[in-house]
Amino acid sequence: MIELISEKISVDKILNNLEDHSTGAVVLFLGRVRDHANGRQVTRMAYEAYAEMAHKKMQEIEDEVKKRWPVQKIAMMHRTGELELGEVSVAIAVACPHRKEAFQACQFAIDTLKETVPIWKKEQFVDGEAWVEGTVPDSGITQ
Amino acid sequence: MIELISEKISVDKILNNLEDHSTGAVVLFLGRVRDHANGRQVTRMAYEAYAEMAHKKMQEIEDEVKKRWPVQKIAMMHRTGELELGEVSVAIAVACPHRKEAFQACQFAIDTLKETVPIWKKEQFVDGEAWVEGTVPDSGITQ
Amino acid sequence: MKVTLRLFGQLRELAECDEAEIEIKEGTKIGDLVWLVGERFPNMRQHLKVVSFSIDNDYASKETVLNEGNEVSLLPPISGG
Amino acid sequence: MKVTLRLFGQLRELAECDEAEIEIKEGTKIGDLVWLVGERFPNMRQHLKVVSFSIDNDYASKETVLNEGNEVSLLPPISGG
Repeated sequence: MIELISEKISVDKILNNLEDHSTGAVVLFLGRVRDHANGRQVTRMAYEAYAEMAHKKMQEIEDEVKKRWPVQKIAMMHRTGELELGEVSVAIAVACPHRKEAFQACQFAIDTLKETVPIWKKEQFVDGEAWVEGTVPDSGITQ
Repeated sequence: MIELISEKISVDKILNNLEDHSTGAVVLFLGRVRDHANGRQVTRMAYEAYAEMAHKKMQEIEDEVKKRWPVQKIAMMHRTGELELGEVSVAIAVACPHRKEAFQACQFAIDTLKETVPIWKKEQFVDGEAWVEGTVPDSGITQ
Repeated sequence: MKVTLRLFGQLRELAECDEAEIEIKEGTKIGDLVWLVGERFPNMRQHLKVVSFSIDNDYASKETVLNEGNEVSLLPPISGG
Repeated sequence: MKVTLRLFGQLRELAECDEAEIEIKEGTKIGDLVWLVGERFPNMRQHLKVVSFSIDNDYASKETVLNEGNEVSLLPPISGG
């Protein structure tokens, strides 16, 4: 399951999607909007995605994860639009037979998402806003 | 939050407990009852805990995790009694400022739980049952 | 010939639009686009050094030769998650 | 003097009880308990080689000397999670 959505991310929906009797280990990562960045107080966060491409790159991450680890199920959701403090911006969950693989696969997925998936965020402060200094995409996974 | 409970583990409750505006990364591990073990079909799983001591050892894990990583919040729940296939037997969630620490802390917590917390499980098969061959506790964390 | 330029994030804000048509010569490479874009949107210039490119929803190298009708995206450094 | 023995998992099942009082001599160490337990519950003997011990809800070494009224647990290899 891969989704880019503007509504709140439902962890229940993700975990329902991962239901499976053959896998004993589930690892879920949630990224949330923090109230500070580089010593400055953040009040909200706005996310913008290049949707078609983001979807495609997330699909490539899913394919790569399944090639590298015995992942039976994976769910990746990223939210777009205006988020309040504490709200979940990204959720990635994997189900594996064993926990070690589940941790590795989930961490690889979020690390790679941050390196390859075209999404941008803008921090809102009490007195202004600023695009977050990003990473030049590592397109290695596709080439 | 540390709990040993006989009712279903609520992931919502765990995540509510981890709400916090200063931490951007949450990693959640769920252990679920699998339908097979050592090539044999499993139908259910029964968990038994030495409750007072299990609580104490889980508290020590929390303390150690907070000493080693900047974990703001941690929740650990283990279920006891009879579980159906796919049901969650253990859930551990941590909230950290950054994701790398969150993955490390969560993995350490579940690894240590499996090495030190006095809980036992018995697999139920179609035609019988057997206590799962366990680990001789590593009491290193306390000594 | 023409290609369609798509803009995101900070570049979209600076351009005050999310799409633009750009007239190019036969044989133009993606990497050369930054000069044309810099002429069209002067306030974007300082941000064009660290930009990545995509064609048809995937990353493309600077050496890729553009074709009529390509949809080319200019991607500022990403910050999802 | 007496200590209270608590049993868990497979040991509890084999003993068909989860607690038992054991009469010990002054100076008995936890490690010596396995012999007394093996006498009292012969069907447990083969499982006593890999057992761990606890006193007052924490792991205790085999060398720990028991005191009157101690609550001592025999813990088979653990398998939680």
